[in-house]
Amino acid sequence: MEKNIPIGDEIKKRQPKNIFVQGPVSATFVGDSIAKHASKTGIGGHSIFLGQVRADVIDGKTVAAIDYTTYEAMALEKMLEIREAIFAKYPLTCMHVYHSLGNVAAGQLCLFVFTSAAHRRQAIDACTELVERIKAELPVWGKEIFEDDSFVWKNSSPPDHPKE
Amino acid sequence: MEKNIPIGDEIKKRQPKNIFVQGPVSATFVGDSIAKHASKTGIGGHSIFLGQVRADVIDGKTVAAIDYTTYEAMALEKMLEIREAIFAKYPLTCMHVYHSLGNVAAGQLCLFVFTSAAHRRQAIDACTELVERIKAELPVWGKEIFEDDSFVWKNSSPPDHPKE
Amino acid sequence: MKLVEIIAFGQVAAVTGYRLPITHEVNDTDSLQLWLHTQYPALKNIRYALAVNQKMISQNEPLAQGATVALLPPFSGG
Amino acid sequence: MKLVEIIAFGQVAAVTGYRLPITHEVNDTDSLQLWLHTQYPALKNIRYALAVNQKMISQNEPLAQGATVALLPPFSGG
Repeated sequence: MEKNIPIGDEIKKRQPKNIFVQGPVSATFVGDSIAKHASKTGIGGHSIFLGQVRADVIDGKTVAAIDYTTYEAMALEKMLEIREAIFAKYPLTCMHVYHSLGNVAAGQLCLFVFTSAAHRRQAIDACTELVERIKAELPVWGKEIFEDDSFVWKNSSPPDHPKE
Repeated sequence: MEKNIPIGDEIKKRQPKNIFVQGPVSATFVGDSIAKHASKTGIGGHSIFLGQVRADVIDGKTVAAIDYTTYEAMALEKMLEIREAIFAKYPLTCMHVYHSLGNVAAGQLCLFVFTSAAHRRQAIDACTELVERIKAELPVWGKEIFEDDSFVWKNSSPPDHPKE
Repeated sequence: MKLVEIIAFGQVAAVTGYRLPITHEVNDTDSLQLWLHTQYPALKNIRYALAVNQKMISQNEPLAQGATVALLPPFSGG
Repeated sequence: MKLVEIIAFGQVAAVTGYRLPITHEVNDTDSLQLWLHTQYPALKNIRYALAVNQKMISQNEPLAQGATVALLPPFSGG
């Protein structure tokens, strides 16, 4: 994962940052990301959300993986907008977001959202709001692949009613 | 940290489990804990809260570490009560809690709360409530040690008004 | 009439036989949708929204020369 | 009169000079607190709560033989 270092740190330049990684997010990468914050001694709390691919059973068939695609230019522009709004609303020290593209097997991680602040409520509230906005507003699509290679498109909130 | 494997897994025996670890919680341990959930393919979301020791400046002196003590028998009994209440309220797959005792330097982790569920809201809400109850109800005390070895007792919510 | 580019994602890309992106001359998004539904009748049966130059739209919008119109099925990331 | 054990933690342990745990013969928690405040006057100036056999109490409680009374300053874990 070392080559995929997308959205970074507390720098807030008005420029989209890549949040996408090919394949799953590894647990080791999450651990390494946490470790990097030991030098930021103004932080009192970290809040982390991890999305994991479920082996759902649909019409008797078990999901083996999800294949993710995105409209990348729009997603990164939207992510920048969300990022700026969250930084404006909460006094965060850091915010990191990583989303998988391509194949992610059941049991693997597909989303990693990580906020840090001086106090726990700020980190927790910011993380919760980030996760909701990412799910509702980022143009990303998951195709649930079954063990027999058939698939269904995963559906969640309609894009014509993004939550604000 | 391998020797300190306290509260474990989704087993819900009516018996207090140790949540305390000597010294800081390592980021590697957090990563390893996450990795262990890859085989639980009913999980769709993990929520994690990490408490980190802040290098607060108090009357011109900088906190170098916090020394944690507990009333262990009461803390573990209370933790069991909280654990059972959270499992009863939210459909969780897993819940893990680790709290440091002894010396934890600024920038190191002193609390690790980890919930997993099929859907994100369950994991997030359970984790948030767990953190609040742990902070308010566990008899644990932090002594903030300054760089010159002087100290102050860290104060938070009064124990005579625990939140329920 | 403005020349615009049309792109599609997810289930919409599948429904259109992955033949997009294409270009078409048109004045607004309503006219574009009518034309798309004659070209790809299966589009009428699935739920999708439009983004013009990466911004979601919720009603008919005039189109500028060179605009990019994206057909977006319900998001399902994370 | 019941023989109870008294233990203290955190700042309260420090204020009592770390001389607790001790035992004392007493009937209820109010009487116990009065006695403690004569023994350790500094206790009057700090905020603490009582737990009897690991349960927090919020008013005067009778004490049973062998009970453990803990003096708990405000919690500050996490």
